[in-house]
Amino acid sequence: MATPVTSGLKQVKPILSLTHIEAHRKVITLYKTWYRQIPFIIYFNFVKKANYIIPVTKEECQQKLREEFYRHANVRDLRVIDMLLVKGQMELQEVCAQWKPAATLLRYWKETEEPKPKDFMSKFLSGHE
Amino acid sequence: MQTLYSPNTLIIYLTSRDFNLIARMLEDYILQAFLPQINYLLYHRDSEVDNPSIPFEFNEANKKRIEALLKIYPEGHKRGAMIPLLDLAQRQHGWLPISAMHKVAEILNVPRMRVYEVATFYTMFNRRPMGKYHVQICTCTPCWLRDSDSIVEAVTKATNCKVGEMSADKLFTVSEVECLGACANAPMFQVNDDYYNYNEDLTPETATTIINALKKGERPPPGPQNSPRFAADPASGLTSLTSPPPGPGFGVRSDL
Amino acid sequence: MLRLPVIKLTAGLQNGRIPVARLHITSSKLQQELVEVFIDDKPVQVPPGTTVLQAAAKVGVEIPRFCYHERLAVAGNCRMCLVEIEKQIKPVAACAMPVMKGWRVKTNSDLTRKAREGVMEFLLVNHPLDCPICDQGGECDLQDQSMAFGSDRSRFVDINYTGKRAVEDKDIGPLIKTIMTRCIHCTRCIRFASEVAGIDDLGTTGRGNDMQVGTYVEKMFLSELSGNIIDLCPVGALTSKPYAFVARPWETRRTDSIDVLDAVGSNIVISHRTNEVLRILPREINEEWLSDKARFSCDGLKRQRLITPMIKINGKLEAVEWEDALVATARAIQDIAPNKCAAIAGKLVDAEALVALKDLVNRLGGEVLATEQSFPKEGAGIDIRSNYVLNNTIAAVEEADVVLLIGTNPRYEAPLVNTRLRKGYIHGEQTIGLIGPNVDLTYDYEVSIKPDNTLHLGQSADIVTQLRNGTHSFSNTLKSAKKPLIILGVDQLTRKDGAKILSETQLLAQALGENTKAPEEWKVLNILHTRASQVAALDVGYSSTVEEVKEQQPKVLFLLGADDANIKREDFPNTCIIYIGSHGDEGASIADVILPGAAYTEKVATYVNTEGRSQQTCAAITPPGMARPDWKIIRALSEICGVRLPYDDLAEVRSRLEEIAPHLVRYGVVESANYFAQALELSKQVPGCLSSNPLEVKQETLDQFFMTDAISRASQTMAKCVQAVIKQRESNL
Amino acid sequence: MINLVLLTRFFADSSKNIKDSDQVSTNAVLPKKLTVALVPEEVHVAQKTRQETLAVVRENEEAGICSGIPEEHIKTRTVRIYCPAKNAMQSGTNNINYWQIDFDTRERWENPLIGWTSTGDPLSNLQVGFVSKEEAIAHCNKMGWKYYIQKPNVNNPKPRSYGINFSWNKRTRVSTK
Repeated sequence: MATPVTSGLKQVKPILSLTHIEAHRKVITLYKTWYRQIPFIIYFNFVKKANYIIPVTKEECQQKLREEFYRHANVRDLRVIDMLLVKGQMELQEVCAQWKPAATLLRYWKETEEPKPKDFMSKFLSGHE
Repeated sequence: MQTLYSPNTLIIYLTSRDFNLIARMLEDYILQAFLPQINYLLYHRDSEVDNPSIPFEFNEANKKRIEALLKIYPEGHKRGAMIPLLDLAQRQHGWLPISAMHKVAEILNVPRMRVYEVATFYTMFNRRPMGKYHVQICTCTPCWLRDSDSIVEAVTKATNCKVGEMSADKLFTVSEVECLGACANAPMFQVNDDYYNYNEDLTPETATTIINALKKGERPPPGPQNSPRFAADPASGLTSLTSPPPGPGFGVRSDL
Repeated sequence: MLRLPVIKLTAGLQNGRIPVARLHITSSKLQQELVEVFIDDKPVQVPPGTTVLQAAAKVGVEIPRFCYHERLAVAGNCRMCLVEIEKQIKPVAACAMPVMKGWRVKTNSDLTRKAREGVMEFLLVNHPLDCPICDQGGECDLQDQSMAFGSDRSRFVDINYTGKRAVEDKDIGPLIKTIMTRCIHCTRCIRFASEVAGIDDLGTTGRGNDMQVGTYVEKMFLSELSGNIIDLCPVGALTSKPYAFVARPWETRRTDSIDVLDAVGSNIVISHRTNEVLRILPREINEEWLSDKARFSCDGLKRQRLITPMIKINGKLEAVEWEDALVATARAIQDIAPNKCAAIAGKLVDAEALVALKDLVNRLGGEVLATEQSFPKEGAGIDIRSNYVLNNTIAAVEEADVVLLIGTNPRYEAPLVNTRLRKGYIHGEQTIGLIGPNVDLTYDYEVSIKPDNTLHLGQSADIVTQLRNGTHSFSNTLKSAKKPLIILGVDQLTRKDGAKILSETQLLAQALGENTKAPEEWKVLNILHTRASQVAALDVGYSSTVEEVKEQQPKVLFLLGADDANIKREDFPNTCIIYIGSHGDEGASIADVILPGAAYTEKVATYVNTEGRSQQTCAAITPPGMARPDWKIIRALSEICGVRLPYDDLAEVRSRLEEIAPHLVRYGVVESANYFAQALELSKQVPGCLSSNPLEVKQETLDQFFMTDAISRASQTMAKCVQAVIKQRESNL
Repeated sequence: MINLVLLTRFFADSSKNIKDSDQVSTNAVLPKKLTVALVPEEVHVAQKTRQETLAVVRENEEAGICSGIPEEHIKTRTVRIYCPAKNAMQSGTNNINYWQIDFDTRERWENPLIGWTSTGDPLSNLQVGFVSKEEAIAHCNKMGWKYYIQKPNVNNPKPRSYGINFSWNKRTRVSTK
């Protein structure tokens, strides 16, 4: 059942970045873009009339943004970083274009499903698995 | 009934009378098509006369025959004697009841199913009660062309027994069969499965006569009934081989 | 099911499956004798005598067939496998024709296609177009092949007078539904019945267009392997009665698993849908066969199930929540004196639960761990593994030339072992002797051992001694054997003189083993088990007997699925009986606390079969109601009792299994037993003598085969089978 | 191609466009119409060069985290790598000679609305086919799944002969078709 860990290197086709430095730069850029975009996401806007009216403050958003980026802080694989970048980009686009409903966006702060039990006894009593 | 030919299709205009006719024809046809299936079921159903609890035993004479028959077949291949044994059983009993098949299976030490297979495969094994005389009327093409239908009608009338059935007095079983190999003497029928060429060149009248003779327990002479010819000679006298055959050396050079 | 393969590999498949590539061992000597033929211009080297069809399979070319089956004799009657061979005028039947040197076979030429199309047209003329109401639909060879070779319209116009061929359906028992009009006369069922099942009840009656497959008389096809003809039938003529109109193959999920209703551990595929087991099919490892009990008792998984925990309140079992049940159990266990706790394990228990329960009982200070079957303790007893497994492996049974069966009826105790014996008997000219009751094994066994003079002689245990001394008429046959095999029924070990029987058998096996020139791996001594849990239980140390538990009078008794232990409530007047298991059967009826467990289709669990091969089941569905996998119940209970077992998930339980017996988690591998010599030495010290009681077997006739455990006892199908057998026995056919 | 479009977006994003957008529009992060044609020539060339260049990464990838599968299911599930068994009901073998992966069974139930099967398991229907075992293993490693390999059953049928039906003095002759 063990997953063997190999330490070899291989050459692959890049997705976005060729080196870690480059990837790092892109991550920072993406972070900054998100950071600057936050006010436009959560504040009402007179030009476009419709925007997310959600009960979170700017600070909370910034906090969440940090969390989401730091969640993958230990990712080292170049192409995985790139994929996450692409996903972050897509997410940003969805939020900015308001393709994403407000309720879905709010799931960043609160998951709708109940947390699953972790220890053996509560798993046993709650049901299967 | 009017028949018109169009370039591609045959168009038939039918009157109501034709409908009746065709319906009757079809009825006959369906009956004929299914008769063998109705009477020669390919599965066994217990009946009063045929069920596995009725014992069957070969008589002494046949037991000796069986012994002799089994000797013919090498060890490990005794099942080759199955057809002769079934035949013996049929001759002894008049037909082949299920207990006889079981007996044969027992003698040959084969599964019963293997005997059923053989007994159902061959149409000359009769797995239902048969009359004393089994009248097998050939209705194959040559006989049919020579009006075997009238023979069927005559025989069924004389025996008072439908095709595929046994008469009430248990004397006759009438059946239609495929070619019996006497086409030169068509139409013909065969009485009982000893193949002695009975009753060829039949007419409905002679057929009735034969049946009536059989009823009386007589055995009418086999062979052509209507014409003076011998066996399958041409009906209008010999056209060849009319003179005695020449002896040895005929037509051979004298110096040889 | 006709679908495009996910990944269609060309020839030379890499995954080790390769059906026919391993067919022939090509040693260098043989290599020279190989014949080269070309299948669709692909060269292939095969030994002489190989059929065209097998040679084609070797290069991955599949030739369509109906009557050919690789486990049955070649019949060559469906003609679907006709192929063109260059420079031959007519197409030849690939299944029956041996290859000749340099043949160029064309499996996709115009002639071949035309031949197949012709055959297909004839088949379809007499085949009803009832696929929408046919149970075979979706997994039908005829349906699939008609997609490839069938015409898009029929030339059958005979509908007006003879109509389509129609055949009466047969009643061949409660398991197989027949729609004989669909039959295409491939005779696979007939060949299976006569070659493998050994019951010559099926055959063809009639001739020509009227030919039909059936039993001729009104007789049921009652065999312990009858269900296999459903699999064999390439069309929908023979389908499963319990599964009739239940599901389509594309709706079901398939999970590979292991059968636990006997000790063979047959590999099965569970078809299931919406948390319900619909049917069970064999996988190819058991020669594609499966016993009827394994196949059809799956409806017992839905009946008589324990779905909530229960506690006896005022003498009556009441359904309660898990918390309450566990607390109540813990209260009973509380402050238990050392060695006042015992356990009895049942037939269908997995190794995980066995180990968990052993750990729990040990932590509670108990030592007595019993299985329902008792084993002798004298001599080596069950301390040495070679004394209780089928050492020589099941697949090798057919290689033996002389087999001695002692007190066993493999036909019902292990039907798939019996098919191997029958195979050896038919194809290998195996000689088989039986000490025990005169049962029908589907093949002839040695008459000299059968009760020729008195019944007593044929069943007496001291024939084993006679055979060793050479005083018995059969001993010469045994001694001259090149590969002798002794199979000892496990029931005989439970007798009072079980140890003596075992030691006598060991001595005989030893004598034969020395005599013969069989290879080193050949093991003469084999024990045939009947219970799926038994070998694992002995491996992990369940060595006590039910009698010992009765003597001990524990304060707390765990019944781990023990429904056949033959115990009564009166035996344990002051004991709290805790039943952990899946079915409400004997064990649950006497319990004070019932904790509902999972059946074998509902858990990932380890079982060790009679040859000592550990295999795992895969969960197809989840346990019903509040039932839980057994080891989890024990683990939860241990936590409430304050003796927490140190494993939380399956991987951790399995590492505990590995600690106790490493072979338990080496799945698919036979852990061969050793120390034969030591076992023999110890067995020589066994005191006592053989009893004069005749050797008995528990399952003598077919009706005793169907209902042997909690699952099959709950199955309605199995009950119908028993009725059918009794009815058949009354008939004189 | 997708990469290319993403790239162009990314380049556009990371350039000064963002600053402009701050002033004029809330939605200016992504220019509404952005096509390859708008990208300057040198960027285009750079992209091409990039695609031809190979990046160096570690052999064991960790693609699992960007697969979108909930983390719980990546960590707690076990994959079975196996060869699908031949359907016993049929004789064809053309669609079984590959390796497959699937996941352990989680609860499924019948949906009362229409009778279909429901499940809370996102991996319930995931079955992936592979040409070889090694590929399947590599995939599991890449996705970060625990796995075990179920050994395929080796099918080892004997050569068959039609003539044996008629062999002399064999027990096959006692009872057979």
